[in-house]
Amino acid sequence: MQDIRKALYVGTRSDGRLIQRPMSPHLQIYRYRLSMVLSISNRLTGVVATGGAALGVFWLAAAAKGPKAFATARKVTGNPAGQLLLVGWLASVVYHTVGGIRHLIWDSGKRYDKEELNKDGPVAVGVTAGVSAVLAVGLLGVAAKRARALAKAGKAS
Amino acid sequence: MQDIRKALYVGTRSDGRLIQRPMSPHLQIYRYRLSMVLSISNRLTGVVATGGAALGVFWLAAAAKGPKAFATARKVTGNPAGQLLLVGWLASVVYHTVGGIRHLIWDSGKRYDKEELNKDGPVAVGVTAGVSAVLAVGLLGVAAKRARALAKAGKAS
Amino acid sequence: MNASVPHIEVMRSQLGRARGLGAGGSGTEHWWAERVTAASLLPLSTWFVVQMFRLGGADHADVVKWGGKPVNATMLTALIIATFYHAQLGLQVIVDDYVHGKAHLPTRILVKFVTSLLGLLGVFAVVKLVVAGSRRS
Amino acid sequence: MNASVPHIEVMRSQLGRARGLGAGGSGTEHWWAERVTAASLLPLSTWFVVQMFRLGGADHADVVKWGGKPVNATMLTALIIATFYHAQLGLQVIVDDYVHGKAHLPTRILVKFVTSLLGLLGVFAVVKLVVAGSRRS
Repeated sequence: MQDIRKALYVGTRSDGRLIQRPMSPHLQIYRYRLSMVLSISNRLTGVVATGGAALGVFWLAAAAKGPKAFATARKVTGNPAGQLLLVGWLASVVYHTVGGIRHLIWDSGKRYDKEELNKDGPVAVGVTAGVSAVLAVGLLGVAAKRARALAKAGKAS
Repeated sequence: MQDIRKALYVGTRSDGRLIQRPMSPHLQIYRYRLSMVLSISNRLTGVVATGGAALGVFWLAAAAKGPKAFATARKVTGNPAGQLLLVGWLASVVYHTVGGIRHLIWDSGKRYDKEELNKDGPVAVGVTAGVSAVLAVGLLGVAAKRARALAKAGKAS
Repeated sequence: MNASVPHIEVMRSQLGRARGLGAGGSGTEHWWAERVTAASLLPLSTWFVVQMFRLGGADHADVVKWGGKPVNATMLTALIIATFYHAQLGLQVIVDDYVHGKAHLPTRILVKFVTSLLGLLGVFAVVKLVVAGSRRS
Repeated sequence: MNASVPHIEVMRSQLGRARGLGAGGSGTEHWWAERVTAASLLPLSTWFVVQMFRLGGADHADVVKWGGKPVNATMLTALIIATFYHAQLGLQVIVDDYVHGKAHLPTRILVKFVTSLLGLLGVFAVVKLVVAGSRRS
């Protein structure tokens, strides 16, 4: 054993004899598949969604702190760069939710055959794109409308 | 094995041999016993008590929300149908408490012989009925008296 | 191993045997938690019934004043937590007994979810009463 | 038992082997917690998106009023706890997969520390909104 990490690959057969467990080939060996991208995307969107949740908590904390802190938060959520961030968060949450639902379905033992996986992948992408777009347009529209109304009424903080 | 569910009844004897575990006869086979009714009633009253606790939480939340929400809650607790519900909750809690105390006694290894069980059952029913009746009459009486006094003082919300 | 030496051929680890739990390692917790919450609920619900004698028919101001007192808030919170924890454990057993097959797992999670939310709502209501009560006094 | 008959001499129960847990009894908790929090987050985040439609672009007074209601505070708290618990579990797996050697343990602790702090901050923000909301009403 030349590499210490190989110790982690030692297992026991059912008769108790020590064996070397098989090791997966390296990532670069595989042919490109959509499911690969979707799988790693599920992790990435999970990380992004966590970042977004952190921002959400800061937003809540700003509201709790007082009108001045909340005005600062509103400057972030109201400006285009901030809204791009919010849309990115939203899309990540939607993707991670769709991916999560697929995982729950797989856990129940369904839709886990090769053909089903390959058929569902593009559907998941489509659903994510559609739901994200509708929600993003709707939420930004509602927010912009309300913010304008508040500004007109002169009570925007 | 003709019924797949029978697989769940396969056990191992301490010498390792597979055996068919004994199966209880179906409910309809048994002769009617008071203890049967009391046992299932303990579960039923537990469920009812949970529902009542949920109502209690809503009552608290209404009080926390403000006078208007509390006035709505008072309309529910003040009207005959609502009071019937409250009495049902009270009786369920009393029954479940009496049943629970019996369970705790059984857990300590006492009063679990056949005769003792059969003797204690009617006592439990009697105690439940008595305590429930006294508490229900007392609570409704106190509540009605106070509500009337408040209404007279003109400060009923 | 010598075949003539008598030994017990039981499929159970020695550690599991010593602990009396079996292999799963968590067989008695549910049972114990149900009993401990039940025992806690005896004084707590007695207290609540007594309070209801003091509070039946009361108006909003009285209830807020009552809920705002630290001792009452403490007892209420303990009552709420014990109640919904006990309810969760009890309902879980009922679900285990009567809901079979595919519906079992979602129902169990739903029971846990709903009882947790109800408990949380109760705790928040108490917190709000404490705040509102301290504003008035 | 005949010594010539081949048999397995492993100190492990068949149940433990089938479950893949060994004697410790805690191999599946992480997996389960991840699933249960995921399932809980489905209704909770749907609720949050709906709330954002009601609240997008709102000013400070509206947000405080919204957060001060017991039901909203309850749902928010449940959402925050479920989110950061789920995030903690998910990030932990990512750290386990990609961070090796000496950096592994500190990174794992850091993930747990930061997600816990964020969740706590969220809960405190909700509590403060409840307090502020009841002061105004």
